[in-house]
Amino acid sequence: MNNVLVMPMIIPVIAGILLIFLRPYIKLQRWVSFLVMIVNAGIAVYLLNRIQTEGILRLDFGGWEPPYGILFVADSFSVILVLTTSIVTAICLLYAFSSVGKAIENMYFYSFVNFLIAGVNGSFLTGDLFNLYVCFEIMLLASYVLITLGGRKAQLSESVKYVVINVVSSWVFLIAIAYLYGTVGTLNLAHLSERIAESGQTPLLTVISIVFLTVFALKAGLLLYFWLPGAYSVPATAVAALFGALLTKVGIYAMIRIFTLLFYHEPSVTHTLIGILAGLTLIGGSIGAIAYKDIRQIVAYNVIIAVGFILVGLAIGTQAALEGSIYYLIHDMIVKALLFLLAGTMIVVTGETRIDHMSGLIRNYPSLGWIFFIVMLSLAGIPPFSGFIGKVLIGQGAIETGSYILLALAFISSMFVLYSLLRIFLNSFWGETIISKEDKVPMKKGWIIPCMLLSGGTIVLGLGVEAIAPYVLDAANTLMNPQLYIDAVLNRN
Amino acid sequence: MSTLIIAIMVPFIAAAMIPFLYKKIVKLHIGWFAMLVSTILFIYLARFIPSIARGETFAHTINWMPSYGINFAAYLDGLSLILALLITGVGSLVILYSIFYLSSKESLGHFYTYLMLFMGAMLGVVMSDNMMVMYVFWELTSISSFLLIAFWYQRKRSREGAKKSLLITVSGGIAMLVGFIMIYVMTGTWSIREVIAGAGGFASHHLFIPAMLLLLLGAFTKSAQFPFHIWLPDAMEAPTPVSAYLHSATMVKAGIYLVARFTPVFGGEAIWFWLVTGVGLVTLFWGSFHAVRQKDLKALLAYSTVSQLGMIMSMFGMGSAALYFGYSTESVVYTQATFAALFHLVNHSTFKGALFMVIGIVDHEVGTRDIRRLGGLATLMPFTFTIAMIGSFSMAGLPPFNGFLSKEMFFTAALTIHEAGIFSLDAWGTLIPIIAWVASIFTFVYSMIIVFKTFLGPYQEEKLEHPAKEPPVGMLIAPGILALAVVGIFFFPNLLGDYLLTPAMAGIFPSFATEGLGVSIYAWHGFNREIWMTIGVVVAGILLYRFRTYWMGIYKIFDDKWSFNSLYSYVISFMEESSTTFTNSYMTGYLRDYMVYIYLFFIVAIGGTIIYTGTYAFDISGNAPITEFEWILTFVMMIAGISILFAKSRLTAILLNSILGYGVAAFFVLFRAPDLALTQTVVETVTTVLFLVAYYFLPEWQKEDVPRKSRNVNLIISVSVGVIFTVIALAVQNGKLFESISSYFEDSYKLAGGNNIVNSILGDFRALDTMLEVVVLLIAGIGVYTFIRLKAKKEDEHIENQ
Amino acid sequence: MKINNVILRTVSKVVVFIILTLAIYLFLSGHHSPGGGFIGGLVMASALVLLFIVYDIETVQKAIPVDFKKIAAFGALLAVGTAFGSIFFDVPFLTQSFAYFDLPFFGKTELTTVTIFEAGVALVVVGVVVTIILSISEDV
Amino acid sequence: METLITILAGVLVTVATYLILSRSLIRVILGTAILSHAAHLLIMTMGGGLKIGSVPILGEGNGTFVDALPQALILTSIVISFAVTAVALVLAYRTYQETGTDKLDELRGMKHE
Amino acid sequence: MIGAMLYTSLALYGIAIAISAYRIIVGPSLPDRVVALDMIGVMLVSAIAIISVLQGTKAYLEVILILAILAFISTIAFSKYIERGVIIERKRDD
Amino acid sequence: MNGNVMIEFIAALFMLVGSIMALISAIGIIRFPDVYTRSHAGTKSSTLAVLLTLLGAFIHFAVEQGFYSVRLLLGIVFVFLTAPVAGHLITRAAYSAGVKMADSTVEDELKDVLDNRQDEKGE
Repeated sequence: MNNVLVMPMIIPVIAGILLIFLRPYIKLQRWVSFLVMIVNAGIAVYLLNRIQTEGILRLDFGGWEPPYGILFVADSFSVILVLTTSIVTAICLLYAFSSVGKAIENMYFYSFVNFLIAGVNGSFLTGDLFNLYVCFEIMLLASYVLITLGGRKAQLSESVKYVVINVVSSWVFLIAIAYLYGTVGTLNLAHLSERIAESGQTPLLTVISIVFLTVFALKAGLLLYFWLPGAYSVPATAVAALFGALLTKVGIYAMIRIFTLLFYHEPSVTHTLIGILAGLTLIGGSIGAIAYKDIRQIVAYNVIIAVGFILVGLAIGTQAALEGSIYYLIHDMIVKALLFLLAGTMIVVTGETRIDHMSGLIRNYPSLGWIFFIVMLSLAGIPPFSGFIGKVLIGQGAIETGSYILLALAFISSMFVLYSLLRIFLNSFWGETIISKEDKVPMKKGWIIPCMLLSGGTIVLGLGVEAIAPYVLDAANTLMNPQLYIDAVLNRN
Repeated sequence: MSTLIIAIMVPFIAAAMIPFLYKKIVKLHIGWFAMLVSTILFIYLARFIPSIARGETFAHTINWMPSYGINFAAYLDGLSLILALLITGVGSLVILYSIFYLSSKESLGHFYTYLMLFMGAMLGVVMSDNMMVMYVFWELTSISSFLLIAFWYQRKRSREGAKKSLLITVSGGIAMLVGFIMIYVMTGTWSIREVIAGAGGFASHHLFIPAMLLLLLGAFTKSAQFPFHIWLPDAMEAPTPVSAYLHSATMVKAGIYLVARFTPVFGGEAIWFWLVTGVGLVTLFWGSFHAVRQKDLKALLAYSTVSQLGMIMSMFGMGSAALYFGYSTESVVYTQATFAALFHLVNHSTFKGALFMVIGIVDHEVGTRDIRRLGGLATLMPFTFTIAMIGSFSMAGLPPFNGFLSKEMFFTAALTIHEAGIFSLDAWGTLIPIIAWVASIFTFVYSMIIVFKTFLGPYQEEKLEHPAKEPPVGMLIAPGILALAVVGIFFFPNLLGDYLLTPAMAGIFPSFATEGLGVSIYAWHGFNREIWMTIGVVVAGILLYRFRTYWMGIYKIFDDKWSFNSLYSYVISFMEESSTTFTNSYMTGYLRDYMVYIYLFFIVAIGGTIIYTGTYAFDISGNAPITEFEWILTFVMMIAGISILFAKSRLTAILLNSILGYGVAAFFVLFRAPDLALTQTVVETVTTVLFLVAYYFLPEWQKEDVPRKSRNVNLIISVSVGVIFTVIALAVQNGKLFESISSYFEDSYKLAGGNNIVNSILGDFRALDTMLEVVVLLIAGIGVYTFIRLKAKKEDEHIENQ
Repeated sequence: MKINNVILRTVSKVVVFIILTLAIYLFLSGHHSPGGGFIGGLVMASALVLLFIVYDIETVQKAIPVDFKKIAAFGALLAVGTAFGSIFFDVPFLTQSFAYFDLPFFGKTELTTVTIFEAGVALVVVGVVVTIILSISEDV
Repeated sequence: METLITILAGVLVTVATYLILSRSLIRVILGTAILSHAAHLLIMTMGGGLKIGSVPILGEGNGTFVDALPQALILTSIVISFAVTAVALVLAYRTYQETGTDKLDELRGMKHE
Repeated sequence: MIGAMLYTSLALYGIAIAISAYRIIVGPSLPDRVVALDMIGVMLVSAIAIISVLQGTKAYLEVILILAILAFISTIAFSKYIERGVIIERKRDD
Repeated sequence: MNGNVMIEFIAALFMLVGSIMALISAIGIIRFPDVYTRSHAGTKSSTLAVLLTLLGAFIHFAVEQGFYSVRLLLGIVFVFLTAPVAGHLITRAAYSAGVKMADSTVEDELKDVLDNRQDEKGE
């Protein structure tokens, strides 16, 4: 029985509910949540290895055969993401322990984080389109709450935009599902794929695919990223790190899944459009990243650049490019979380948000500075950190298919990433030290250890590519051959 | 030889150990440890000389990412060995020098860590066979150079210089990476050896030229070729040992190494020839020309380095022409340029290293490097003066110093090549010796400036920070050794040539028989054209030097405003400013604007696809009939909906919304959905109550006083969205392709024990949705509670109020 | 201003009773005719809302002294727990089972785990709706 | 009938979009509520033919039932949109309480140079 | 015959609903609108009763009852809103 | 015409009459001058309309399917019980919110009572 498949989603749900009862016991709440993430990571590792031997796993809820019931499908791609999610969340939680504060922790903070993760993991694992919508909603509602938690003015005014835009995008998602159901009469992803393939993706289906594209573009921040810089600037650091690491990635995941499994018959329309959007996103993100001196803005625009970069891989759509996208996805989840944590820590220790108001931090906080340096290089795709291999593979795909504009944009954008972060490093960490020993806010262990763990992650991931290569290879292979997925789900082997 | 990889790793290990050692060992200067490492490596590498000279090569591989063919492959041949020896040899000397140069108050731990990091990276670059691994080390050199330039990071100029060098070299590195990937796509291997082995097999590939250009971009930025040279003078903010080591002897040679390494692949192509030779020559001229005007000795040396690098580069370019002809006895003549290039590569490291150290000594002892304040130091610092003279005269190309030999060979190459008759050389080839000659004159001039302005002339003690005196002996050892090498090579050039340069030639021209490649170097080869050129250089140089006050005005034409430097600063500041303006112009923070963009995207993307694919056919023949009641209900809902827009009070709006809700419920009844009708009515009521409860606290609904223009925009957008929504829906109703799966659920009683199909779906077939929807509700409930209960304290607000 | 509410209160007592009965009926009949946990919960919640409107928060809470957040959480736990239970029987997650029993008085009766699941749903709905409305109303 | 309902839904979408584009927060939230009505009507028309077949309760009517799956989807969606509307409403309320305005152009958030 | 009668009365209810909707839109006062909404609710109850007769199903009887209840609740809520501004009080002030 | 059809016809008649009543009260809603008079039309006559219709439906189900619906009866009772209360509350709310009466109104009895009470409080 594959019941273990549901665990990454159901354990956080149960934990989230139980924590509501455990409201007064904050210490307990912390460790329960942390434990949940660790257990999830363990389950993900177990699943990942099972997939390599047994092929794609599935769990039919209630025993209802697909396409009638809902099911969870675990292929390498989704489980890799689940694994990364769990690890990143666990580390962000560690940071949260010593940063969010009792007042917020007391307001069911850990429950919401658990629910958020349940939504994220559910979205990765589900094999049913409507269920994907529901999982998205869980994630979004939890994020609505988390972003507002604290109730500061800026939080409220930014989250209003975040909520409204997401409500509209969820609505578009809903009507897209309705259109698709109306056309092909099913909701199961594999079954949908089969039926779409059978019809040869009629023009109408192409139109519907663009509706889906709109939805996921909104969620992933592909060109339609207007909500993102504001929304990611306001919440507590740990929450911002989670958002930066996870939320857009779910949109990206969904987009990759939908456009490799369902709508892959008309790449001249859909994938071209994705390519154009990705290119524009890279441009917009790059320009935004160097536009501001507010560290939170710089960091947020970096998220946008990464979205564009990953989806360049999808637009190109070769095996190499998809592998590259997957590597970069993993890399970006880890490093973006770290980047947000660092930015948040810098703001807390200096009480400033603008880089030109900070100076010489490396004297006061050397480890923070060097970790930032590593992140900077890692994000710019400089080896041997983790961004490197993804970049190479996407570049390889782009060259193979002759997508030179995307190639140029993708690689030039990493210069902008480097420059934007270099500005922070030069302005804030180097230069005259202005904080004296006495005024210095002491660096808490709870802040620096999570950062160290994550920076260790990027180094290990960069050097140990070979360790995850077979999984990524399998993931990309499944994405390239939708039939594998269909066969596994619909019992046709 | 697995020790090769260990050799590359040793500096890294040392780099990791230094911070600890620095903390533990207080007494001993940490530099000695670094020097030990570097010397051991030098000796280790030197042991390879005999076998390499016999034509052997060494390789060793450790798997890194075998799935992608990216492995840690070390490869040592003649070419690598020259550079590796330079790296470790000059490295040892520089470290020795730095031990006396840097005061122990500096953060030496950092310094030597970076230095070791650099040494390892540089060894990695020259000894990697795998292009990706080479790229890894390549970027590492940029990074360690960045760290070293900004060693005094409190200084703004250091930071700016570091930033400039990092941006330029990393951009080049990324270009090179793309070039590498292109080569991989063409050949299917990351191994440089395999690429060289297959050279020629893919010359007609459409990626061949782009790959070459990108590769050259990487090489040119790293080797500070025109117009990317601008970072090098600014890099002189680094401590002088660093300048001596990275920015003249080793790192900047990485680009040259790259060109040499890939000559077998791309050499023989006209573009390659012209780019490498042309850029090299322009750099040679531009660098020497600008070196003359410098007032700061270090800047002078920086420009001189730029110029010398250009010279080496151009020689590699000329040499590559030999590959056009393939191997024959005639074509071997052209390979001499390459030989000269390798020779000068070594020579340059010796004399330039010595010069940098000397300048460092001057700076260290008298506290300034400004030639306007210096003068007459020769008597006070005789040893220093001697070394400086040896270096300068070698640079100027005078005997009996090694620079003379390579300069002569340079002239020979320049003269030979323009007679080759290929690549339209007959049209432009004459320029090559002319530029070479003119640039040599300037080289002569600035070499003289170093010697005469610094060490001769009047001694102005009042302008110096400290009175001049000889430095500690330790500081003189390293430059002294280099000066000895300068002289030694002049007298025994063939020792170097036979053991190092000739094997390196084999690496560059693998298709040529090794025997023909070696060149015997002679100091004297009669009164040929080259020697007359040299004499011309000396004469013209002396004249120019004597009368420089008359022609220095020429530099006014090259105003600072129009330099590449100001272009760089302009681009940077323009980018920052315009990006702020641009981003602010659309990221207004106003929800309506964002929604307008989103809807516009919706309209353009989806509407465009609809028109493009022509999906707007529909017919209404299959529709169910409509009764009067339904007409009326629809009509009422439409009117109610539209009236919301004109509602004068919020209560009216809520009421109208309720009509919509109840109307939808009525439709659910008409469409035979009792469960939905039930739920919809209750939910609608609860929502209404919620609206009432919340709206009590909200301000009264005010008339929208937005400008007519934006109102029209809103109207157009909303109508378009509505139309697109409807058009797709109608198309879908018309274009049903498959039967729905839902007939399966009609067995719900048998399957799930429920008569109510909808409820069975919710409670059983799709129970997960229901379960999760419950979670959604729970989140909403608890969330609302926290929204209301958790209010920010006033002191929490401070961060965003700034 | 004091407002005489006798008429409203008198009627509400009857009405709330009717509503609650209906709610329970809807909840139980959901499997075979329209209704179910969700709607049952909503109707029950609306009965409570009616009480809150007619009376006031303090009065009602004195009569029903529960924390509605916990009710909601408990409901969710019940729903998820039912689903989770299937894991222990080594059947796919969320497997519902049903059986028929002959009980005295009721005749042939169907017992199904769906009912527990639906009860959880109903509790969540009640808890959440009341929590939301109370949260806003209390915050003046 | 399907066409009529679709057009009705289209009108609702237009109205809702117009509201969402307006300046005041409470209109925007009302707009999102109306959007969900439109979506539900749309899903309804996406099943098999409307009004063909009987109520999807076994034992009612004679054999043919209307498409039950869209109904289940709508039910889920109703609940979710209720939850979202509640959250949005309370958010609007809190925003007004904290900032003293419901004008979105006054809620631009942080200013950057 | 019977069918015609039922359709007619359904149409009449429709007209009545339309008229009430008109009243909601034009107002003029708030209570007017609430009265009209209450009436729409009640009319819908009747209309649904007729529809269920027409469709020959008992499935809507719950709907009828619920609609009646809710129309009542919302009317009370509205009237309290009009009268006091707030519909749920923390503590009654009498 | 046998008994059943007859009764069904009567049921339909009930419903038709109910709908006519509804139309009449709708006309009242639109024609009456102020909220107080409109609420008469809105609550009282429409209650009658509903009662008639529900009764018709009840009879219909009773005759055609032999199904005596408790829920319908309950509905009838419920509407009978609540509609007047609702009307009462709204008019009262309207009055206390100060909605103007129509010009043709002859007397406002409540005004005096309330004024008196105000006076008592004031003392």
